[in-house]
Amino acid sequence: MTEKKEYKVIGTRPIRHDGVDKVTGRALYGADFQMTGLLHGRVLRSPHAHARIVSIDTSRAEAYPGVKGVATAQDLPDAEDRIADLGEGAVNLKYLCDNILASDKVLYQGHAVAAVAATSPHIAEEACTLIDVEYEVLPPVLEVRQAMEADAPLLHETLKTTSMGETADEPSNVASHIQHQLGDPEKGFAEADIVVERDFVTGTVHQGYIEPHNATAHFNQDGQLTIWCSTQGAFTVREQVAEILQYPISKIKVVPMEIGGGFGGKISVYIKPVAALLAKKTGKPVKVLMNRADVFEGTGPTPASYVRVKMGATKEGKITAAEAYLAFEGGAYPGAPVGPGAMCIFAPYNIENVVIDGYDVVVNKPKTAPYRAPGAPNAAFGSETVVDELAEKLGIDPLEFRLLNGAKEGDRRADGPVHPRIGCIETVETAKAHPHYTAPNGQKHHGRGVASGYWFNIGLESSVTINVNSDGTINLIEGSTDIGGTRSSIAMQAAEVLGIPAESVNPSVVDTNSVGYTAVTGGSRTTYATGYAAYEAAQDVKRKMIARAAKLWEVDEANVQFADGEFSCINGKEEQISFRDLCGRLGQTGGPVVGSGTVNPGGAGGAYATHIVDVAVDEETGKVEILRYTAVQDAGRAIHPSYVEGQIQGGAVQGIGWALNEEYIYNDEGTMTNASFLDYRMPTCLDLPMIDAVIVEVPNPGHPYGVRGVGEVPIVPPMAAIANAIYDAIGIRMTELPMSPDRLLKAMGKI
Amino acid sequence: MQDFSYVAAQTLSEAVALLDENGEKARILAGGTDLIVNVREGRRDVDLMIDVKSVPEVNVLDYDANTGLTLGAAVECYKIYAVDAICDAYPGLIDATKIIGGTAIQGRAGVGGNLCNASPAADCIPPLIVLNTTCVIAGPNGERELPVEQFCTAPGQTALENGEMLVSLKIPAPASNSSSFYLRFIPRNEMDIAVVGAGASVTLDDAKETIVSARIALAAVAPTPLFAEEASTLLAGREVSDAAIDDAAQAAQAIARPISDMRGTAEQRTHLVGVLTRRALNGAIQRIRD
Amino acid sequence: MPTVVIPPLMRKFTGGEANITLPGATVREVIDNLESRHPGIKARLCEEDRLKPGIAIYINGLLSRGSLLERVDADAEIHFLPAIGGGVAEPSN
Amino acid sequence: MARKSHVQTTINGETVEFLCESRQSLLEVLRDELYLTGAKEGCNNGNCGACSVILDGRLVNSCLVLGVETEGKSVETIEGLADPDKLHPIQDAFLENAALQCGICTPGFIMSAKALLDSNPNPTEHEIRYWLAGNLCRCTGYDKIVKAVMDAAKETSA
Repeated sequence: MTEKKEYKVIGTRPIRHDGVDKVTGRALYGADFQMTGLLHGRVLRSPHAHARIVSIDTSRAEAYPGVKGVATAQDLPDAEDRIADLGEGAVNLKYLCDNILASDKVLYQGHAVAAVAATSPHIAEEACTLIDVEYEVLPPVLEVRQAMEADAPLLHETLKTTSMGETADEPSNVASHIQHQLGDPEKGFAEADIVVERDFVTGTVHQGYIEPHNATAHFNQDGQLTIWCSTQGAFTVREQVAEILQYPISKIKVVPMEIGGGFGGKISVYIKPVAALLAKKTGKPVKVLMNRADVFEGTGPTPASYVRVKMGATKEGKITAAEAYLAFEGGAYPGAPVGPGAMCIFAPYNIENVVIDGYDVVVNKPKTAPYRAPGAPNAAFGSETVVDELAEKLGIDPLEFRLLNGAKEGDRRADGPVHPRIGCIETVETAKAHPHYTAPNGQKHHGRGVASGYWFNIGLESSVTINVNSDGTINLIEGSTDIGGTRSSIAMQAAEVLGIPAESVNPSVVDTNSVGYTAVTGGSRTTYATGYAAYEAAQDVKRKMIARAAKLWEVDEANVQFADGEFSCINGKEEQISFRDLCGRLGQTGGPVVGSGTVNPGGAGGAYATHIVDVAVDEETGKVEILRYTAVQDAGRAIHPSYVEGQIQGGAVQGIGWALNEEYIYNDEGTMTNASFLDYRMPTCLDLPMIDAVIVEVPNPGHPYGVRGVGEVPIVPPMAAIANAIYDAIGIRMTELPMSPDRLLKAMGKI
Repeated sequence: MQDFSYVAAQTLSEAVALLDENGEKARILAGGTDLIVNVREGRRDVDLMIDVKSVPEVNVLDYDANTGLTLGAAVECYKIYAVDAICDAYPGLIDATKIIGGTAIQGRAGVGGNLCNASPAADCIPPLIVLNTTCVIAGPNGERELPVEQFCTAPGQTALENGEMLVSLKIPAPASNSSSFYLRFIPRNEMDIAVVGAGASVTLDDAKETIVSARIALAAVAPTPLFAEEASTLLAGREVSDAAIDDAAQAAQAIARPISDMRGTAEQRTHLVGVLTRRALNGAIQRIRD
Repeated sequence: MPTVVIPPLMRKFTGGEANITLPGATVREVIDNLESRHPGIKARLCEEDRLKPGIAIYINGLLSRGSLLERVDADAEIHFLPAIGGGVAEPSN
Repeated sequence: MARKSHVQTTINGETVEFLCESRQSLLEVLRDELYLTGAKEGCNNGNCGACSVILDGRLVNSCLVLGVETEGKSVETIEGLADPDKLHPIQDAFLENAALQCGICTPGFIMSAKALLDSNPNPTEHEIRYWLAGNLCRCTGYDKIVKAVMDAAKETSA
């Protein structure tokens, strides 16, 4: 293992830089934005899951007192059926536009159809009821296997299956098919002494961020469009709005306000282009807010899925082959995260013979959006349950079984690439030695389960600028919206380079006109990549400061060294000056110092987690209680351990919700019947024990401080860990999510 | 949200007169935790809200060990469970007041409002039924009384006539060797609507071995909360035993006519009626014996 | 010479062969050489002068952002994989 | 157009007058009329607690109170909690325990925790979890929030 380096700032737990604003109510989130002359927008949504729009008549709404403008898809520029390159990704522009305001068809209940701007939110809401939309209702397709059937109603007449660049001839609800193959699965299964194969079904679940989507837009008379909003990425908002409105990015400024949670769900735009359209039509700033039902019905959840997993192993406990079939619902448009699911499914294991097939399928539900390790939890629920069953049938401790087969540096992942240095084995070893795992577990109807998970993490572009102040502090300018304390984890990396306290850094998250391109806060990339950019910017400052010291002392730059916040002369002169004192002499040595760093790193370094859970099952009601929970995770290097723990705890708890109660419930017409926080049952604090977060540090060679992304992987293991614990408690394998009380009662034969 | 007018009535007669004058679209506003949401989400059409929180009669909270409890219709949950004597006398009602919404809801919501909202799943109604509660109703023609089990007539509908409002609830003093219990099944531990709710009150003989009388009521298994009459009466004179309690549970299951919805399936609810009836009866008996 | 790992769904072009070693200093050169050896495969990987949407390149295990322009080492291992949809690396897909 | 009523109330100790429509909730009045945006709208039906304020000494969801109902009453919001030069101990405890991530639920949790500690200065972990069950947090898994409230209780009852 890499020698553990000593750091001054990294690994400490300073108070977060935006903390006081956030505990005093002063921090301004998107919906808090106020402006003179503000109008309020509201979106009318489809009551039908699948229908053709015959006509839309907005005249009664337009005539309603207080209404200043009404918009429909007619107001959007004509969208071609073409692939738009949105910075980092490709997307079909017509799909993108149709999801903002439906043009010819509505494809899910909640699909936006029209929007109103009025002098108050209540008037806008009332006016929406005055918009007359005539629909020709079509049969909905609500489940992935149903949608894949040859005679299923088609959502898109032009959608044809693509598989690695090849497009099928006939239209289908299957948008794409992917496949990974390693070795010879047939031979691998023949070598197995035992084979386990099971089907799994998971429900549609939502990120459940507490802050609904919001956007305020204003067009200046010179055509400058400004959007104030809650987003995971101001630059991606700029790109998407530019494409949808066919408007130059140079005329769009996106101001990211504080964001009240996203978990992947605040990357796609929904109401931001609508606010812009209404602002254009009315000539006034327009604020559009979603309510909670809008969020559930009109924004992207993560998909329901059907997963089949088959694995074989020898008596000695060696996994010889694995096979997976993943069919994910993309929602109304293609885009299910089946790719990541296929990448992650067997990644905790070194298996020579693997075949994985994945399908992205459209159904009449909201277009899916990323949600924390998108796709990986659906997949891991299946694979980690099968692994548990293999271990059980072989009479091997489930963590020991994972150690026997665990993935290590140099092993080949099922999708091809070879693992760099990873911490899979370390998380399993740590879990195995944890007092939770060795504690007694024998009470009736109590059970213990474990599961592991993998998420690859991403890099992408980040930019940071550092302005040096004369008092030895620095202002750090970044473009990553701060969802969970990243101002601090980024600032701490710059502070470490410059040998200054974390408190001497003033981080600011700024708009798209004020910092270099920065990709979204997502993919567990922010502390990794924007932290990396901060590291580079600080190195730039350091180099420039060395030059200033050299100038001050009239020596060559090569003769100045910097350590522990002090510049010193190493050759000849006995000179020394602190970073702080040198900052006070910038004026006389050449003027201000500004450092910059831009990165697009490829070595994000995957993250592994292994979770242990104890449950109690009420055999009469089918209710599962979480008694104890331990989550072990490789963080590479924990910059601010408290916020790393927070990510682990939060991810585990979202997983607990997904495992036990969260799901979109639809009636036969395709209407969601539980679009509220009352009936979409996310865990409250009364449903949970403390979550013991255990950080393992296997430094990532792809980052100067060894950072790995930590945000996503903790949601991967919980569902299978809980299913395995339920099995331990009552002897029944649960294969459908959520494992809600009624499903347990059914599985136990009580109803 | 639709527009409406708001009046803070100061007297009972003023409130009744306003109700009478304004017809069906006038609603009494007490805690508002159901009414405001129902209007906001378009489930009730209201053009006048009559705030009665300043009306003295609906704020009465008066317990006497001999005569029982008079509970004003607007008294918030938190005020009820703050009184030890009421907690001791009517633990089944307290069970319900402590699980309605969260603490913030309990700061506004009251038992009377929970009753007037007439949800089939209302947590307070089964305990009110098993505690033999009488509703005191004021209207243009004066006051009348009604047994609580007759108050709800359909989901969201009550026996209140035009111009009438609930003033208070009268609960008799508990008999000796008696107690009550309410529980519901929810998938989480708080903040849910009952999938099924069951309340029971039990009076035992002095030896605490034989059931003198019992009352059982159910929530969320029919269009209104139900008094399980047969399940209740069959227990009278029976010795406390698993068999007796099972008989009552089965009789309770027999009257359940649940639907399937996003909160639970019909079969799950019927099953839970049995489980919860047993637990409610055992809970009440345990409280007597403790 | 760099080694290209052919995705299973494209192995019909290579007669089932999974790993192909061939010259090239950039991804573009490697693909062109692959095309001359196994005609038809380039059309599955590229359209006009860029990678098809939905296809990503990994070089030595790392996601390559430079696409066709990316330089490859003599002993590089190149994978063509499905691009990660679902919004992970694609902000709006 | 809907008519507006004149309301006089006390907010964070100061007498405040405002005009509002009957249908405007206290939350809307605080945010849109008085620009006190610390209370947040998460669900607008009493299920998330992000709008929690204290009304006449009692914790309420401000989305379930009409603005017109606050005539003559006293409202405490997150903006009134800290002294000019010093945070309230609950606020300090949230910062020291890293009990917030995105921070949108934080004002509601802090007001809810204040109402708890005002009525029960030494709550058990279970009492804290029971009291805070009406406040949803999606980021933290509640662990550090519960610990922060336990720490604040120690601080305020010491």
